[in-house]
Amino acid sequence: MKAKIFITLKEGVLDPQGKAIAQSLNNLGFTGINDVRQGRLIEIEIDKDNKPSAFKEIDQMCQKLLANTVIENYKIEIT
Amino acid sequence: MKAKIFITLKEGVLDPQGKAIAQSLNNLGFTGINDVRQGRLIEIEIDKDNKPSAFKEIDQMCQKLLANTVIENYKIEIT
Amino acid sequence: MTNSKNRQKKVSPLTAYDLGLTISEYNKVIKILGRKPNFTELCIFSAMWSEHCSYKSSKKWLKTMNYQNSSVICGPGENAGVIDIGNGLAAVFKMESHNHPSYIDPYQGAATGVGGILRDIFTMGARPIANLNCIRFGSPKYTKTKYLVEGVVAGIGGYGNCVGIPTVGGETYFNKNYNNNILVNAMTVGIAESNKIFYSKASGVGNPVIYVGSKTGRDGIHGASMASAEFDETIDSKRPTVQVGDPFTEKLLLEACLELMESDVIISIQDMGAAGLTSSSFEMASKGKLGIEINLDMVPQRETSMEAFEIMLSESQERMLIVIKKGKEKDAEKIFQKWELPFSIIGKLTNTGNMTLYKNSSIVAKLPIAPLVSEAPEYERKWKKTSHRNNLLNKKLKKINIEKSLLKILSSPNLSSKKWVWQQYDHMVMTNTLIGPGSDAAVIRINESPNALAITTDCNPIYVNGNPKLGAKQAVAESWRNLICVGAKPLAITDCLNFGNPEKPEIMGQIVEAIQGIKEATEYLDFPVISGNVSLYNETDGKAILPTPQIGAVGIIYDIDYIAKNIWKEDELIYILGENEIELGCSVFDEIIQNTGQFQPPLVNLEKEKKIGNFVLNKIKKGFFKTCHDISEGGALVAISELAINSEIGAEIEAPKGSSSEWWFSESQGRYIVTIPEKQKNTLENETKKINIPCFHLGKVKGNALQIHKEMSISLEELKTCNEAWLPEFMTN
Amino acid sequence: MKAAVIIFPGSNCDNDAKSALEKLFNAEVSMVWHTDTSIPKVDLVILPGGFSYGDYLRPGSIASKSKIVEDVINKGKKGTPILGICNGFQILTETKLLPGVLIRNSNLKFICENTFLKVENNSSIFTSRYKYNEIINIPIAHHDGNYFADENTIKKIEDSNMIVFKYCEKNGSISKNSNPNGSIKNIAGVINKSGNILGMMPHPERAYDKLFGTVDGSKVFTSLLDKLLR
Ligand SMILES: Nc1ncnc2c1ncn2[C@@H]1O[C@H](COP(=O)(O)OP(=O)(O)O)[C@@H](O)[C@H]1O
Ligand SMILES: [Mg+2]
Repeated sequence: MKAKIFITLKEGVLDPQGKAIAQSLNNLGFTGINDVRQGRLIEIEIDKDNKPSAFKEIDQMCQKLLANTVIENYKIEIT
Repeated sequence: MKAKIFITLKEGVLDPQGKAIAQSLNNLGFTGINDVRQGRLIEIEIDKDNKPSAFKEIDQMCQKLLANTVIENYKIEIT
Repeated sequence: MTNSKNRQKKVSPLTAYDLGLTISEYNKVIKILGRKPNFTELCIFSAMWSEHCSYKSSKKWLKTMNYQNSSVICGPGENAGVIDIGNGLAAVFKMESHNHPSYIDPYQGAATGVGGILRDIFTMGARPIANLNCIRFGSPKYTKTKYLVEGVVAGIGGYGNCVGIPTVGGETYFNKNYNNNILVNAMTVGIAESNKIFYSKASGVGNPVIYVGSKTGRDGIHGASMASAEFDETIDSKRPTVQVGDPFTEKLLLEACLELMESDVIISIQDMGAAGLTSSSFEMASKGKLGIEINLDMVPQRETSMEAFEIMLSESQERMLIVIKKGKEKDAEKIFQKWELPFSIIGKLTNTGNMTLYKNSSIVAKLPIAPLVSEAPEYERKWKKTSHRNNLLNKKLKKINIEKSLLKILSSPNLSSKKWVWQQYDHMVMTNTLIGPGSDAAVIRINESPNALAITTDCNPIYVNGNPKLGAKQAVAESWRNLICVGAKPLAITDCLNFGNPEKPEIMGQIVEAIQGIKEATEYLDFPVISGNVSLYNETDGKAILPTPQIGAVGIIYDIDYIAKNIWKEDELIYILGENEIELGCSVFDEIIQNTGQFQPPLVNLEKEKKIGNFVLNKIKKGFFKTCHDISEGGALVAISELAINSEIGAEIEAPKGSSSEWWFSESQGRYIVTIPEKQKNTLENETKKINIPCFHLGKVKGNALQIHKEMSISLEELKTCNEAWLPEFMTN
Repeated sequence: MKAAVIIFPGSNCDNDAKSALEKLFNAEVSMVWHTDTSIPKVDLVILPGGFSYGDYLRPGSIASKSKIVEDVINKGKKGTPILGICNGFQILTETKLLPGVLIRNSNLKFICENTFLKVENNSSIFTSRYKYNEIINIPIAHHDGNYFADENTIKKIEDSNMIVFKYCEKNGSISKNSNPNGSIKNIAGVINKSGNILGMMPHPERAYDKLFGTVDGSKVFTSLLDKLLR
């Protein structure tokens, strides 16, 4: 089973990376950019029989390791 | 307009972060993990009238800055 | 006072309580204002009167450590202390805690701790030249410890490495009493021209107040009150107050501020640290006995619809408040534009004596500055002397094997090598690091001249716990000794006093006695405290950390050709200078091998300390000693092992006749290990005899093993592996 | 000798590079700001170490798009000697002046330590003073120094003798153990095909004076001087 985890910074949390990327895009001549946020994307291939149990397991992984829940949100997508 | 860009490593490219995550997950007692890959997720808010032109613009951004096409693939999603 | 656009929360005594003010403090607020405060005003009071900003529990005692000498240019009270180092230069330094934030988010907490102390230094006009960090964690067996170590170390490195200031020393320590309350104390040392120091005192009515640096977000709101509150189970709900550091912006801010300081533009400058805009603007105005007017709409904001109290309390990082000369706005703007930093004129100095805040063109707060500062609460908390227990007599001592004991001690969490930590820190950038981490003191060359600063941090909380006064005195003496070891003349110290809840008399007693110990040692050694920080309420569920008065010390070397290192040469003779008593109370040996629970730490004799120290220093300056290492935790045999490992050469040694095996592990104070070529034997022995300094010939540098005749032989290989393996193994398993 | 050191926001080894050049041979060093559009005529351009733009996005990526780098590319293609150290190396790969990329160290940690290197190519203008296969000691300090390129590229750079330095043991053997960051084939430094652009992760500018414990980096600079004097 394949899972994708999208990890993004919580609203209001400073994103120095996003800021620098936006600035650089501006300098390169791209216009109309209001906001850039950088997150992470983790793809996991896991042996599990069914979606619900995979989902539960991956949620555990996010809580324990993958996301820094102090400042990050995450979303799981299983295919 | 909001765009999401998913940047992932090309196949065959070494992914130290993914490897380390897999190892840590294993150490934490999660089983059945076959593969972990870490990518980036960039969210851009941009002033554009229509999807095609936004798409074209963002594709340019990826080519020029956001992705290193030597090792990375990217996918654009506009909402 | 409020219009429709600025609707504020209702205020009641309960609101005040929730913000961390006691009911009597709230009544004092009403008395000062002659009316009920609005919510914004109450928030400002609560931040200014928090333990963190007002030092309300410790002030009375801190004042007693007021010893200064003629080299001190600026003592406690500014962003950092300043001491003259000759040649028109000054060293600027301070240590600060970031304990609670680092427990909540170890990476960001530690990183922003480094950022904060760096700003304290360059605010004074100094270019930072070195970072140090003292980090204390819970037991290695505690589930969270590994994760905390990983994050804290990465955060310290991540920030310092990026800004490009070498991290050259510190301490890493484990003890179960820090399980849920780790300590992250960061120190920065900078160099400035002694007649170009910048202070926070504002002057000149009408001068503009400018804001530069990152935009303001809702980061760390109520952080100052959080740093002053105990932790409990609800900690998770406090999470969103964590700030994210942006070392890249810090680097730009550093360069921009130093560039601006070269022209004649700045009147006063203050970084926005704890309690952000509130404390920085109050500080500047109150020191200058002036009023200040701020238009909050002009504050660069990262988030939408921020309320007045949020803007005032935000602890967004990488921001500075500057009062400049009227008419120089353009000069400042030019430099900040070059460094691509947000910049805004947010207000001006007034003669009203008030802080007046505007938002949406109306006044949202109006507070008298002088009474808010002068009538800040100051408590005379009850305190109780620590009772001295001695359990030794009840225990039967085990017979020990020296070799096994040594290996066990060398591979124990606290005495094992901390290379795993400092390898993650760029300790070489700026190419001035002559001695980096892994020695007694770091040595950093000054501006490529023959001068260098020596820097060390020390504190043994087990000693302080056993006897706070003696333990604190010992910490000062050890830092003094560590500076001597590299050939530096000790100049001054900073301290970071980490303790539990001061409302408990036993804890307050630790604070009082520790301050007494620091006072006694600094006065006797002519070693003034020029800056410091207090971190209280380090408790979780009512259990306090070990009392930890962390000392950071700086010394000066005038000729870098004459420094001593922890490296010896084949065939040299090894000596111990200093009194060799057997003192095992609070020792590592006792903790790890005997476990008698003796509570009395080793004695500190400042008179002898000074005499031996000065002798050693003179000899290093003359090139007589090139190898020097003090004997500290673990005792003589551990110190010898460290020299052998560092030098990759072994030794043949023997204890004084008739001494017991324990002798090797005694932690008697005021001792140095030195080595000399054979031909200097008589000189050393005669000279020390003449001035009555105990000088014991321990053995000879030799071979590939550390050997004690008939008792022990350990190969260098084994010694090194045993010392270096523990931390990397702990972190990877 | 005249040299230029480019400063990006976040560079932090710019002064170290300048000092090394001045101390070693009194070089006349111009510091060039990233918004400048051209580099003065010099014998050497250095892209220094540090964290340009905080290493945000990918190390070196944002810097590689700055105004001044256009001229670096220009001059590089015309044959001006260019040395990229650490972050400078990352910038050079991002501009594609050098092949491959530098990714996160395999242990995911920043590493600062002295490393042993083997000189694999001593015929370049930066390495002519070294002996072939000489073992030298130069420090590294980076988070992203893990050199990666696909098989074809690796074969190409091997065939064209473009690998200049490899991490090795004290005795010269090239092993996994002596590879601090996971680089393919222990690669520590790469030069372009025409031989005027060198990128290396180790810091030669931290290894030119006995005070720092090693002087092994100085030959990177003195080799170049030899060539200029010839
Ligand atoms: N967190 C740290 N950061 C940098 N250096 C450290 C750290 N922890 C320990 N060290 C270094 O390891 C060495 C040994 O530390 P320590 O045993 O406390 O020394 P000492 O007994 O001489 O005070 C010192 O050089 C110190 O600077
Ligand atoms: Mg020491």
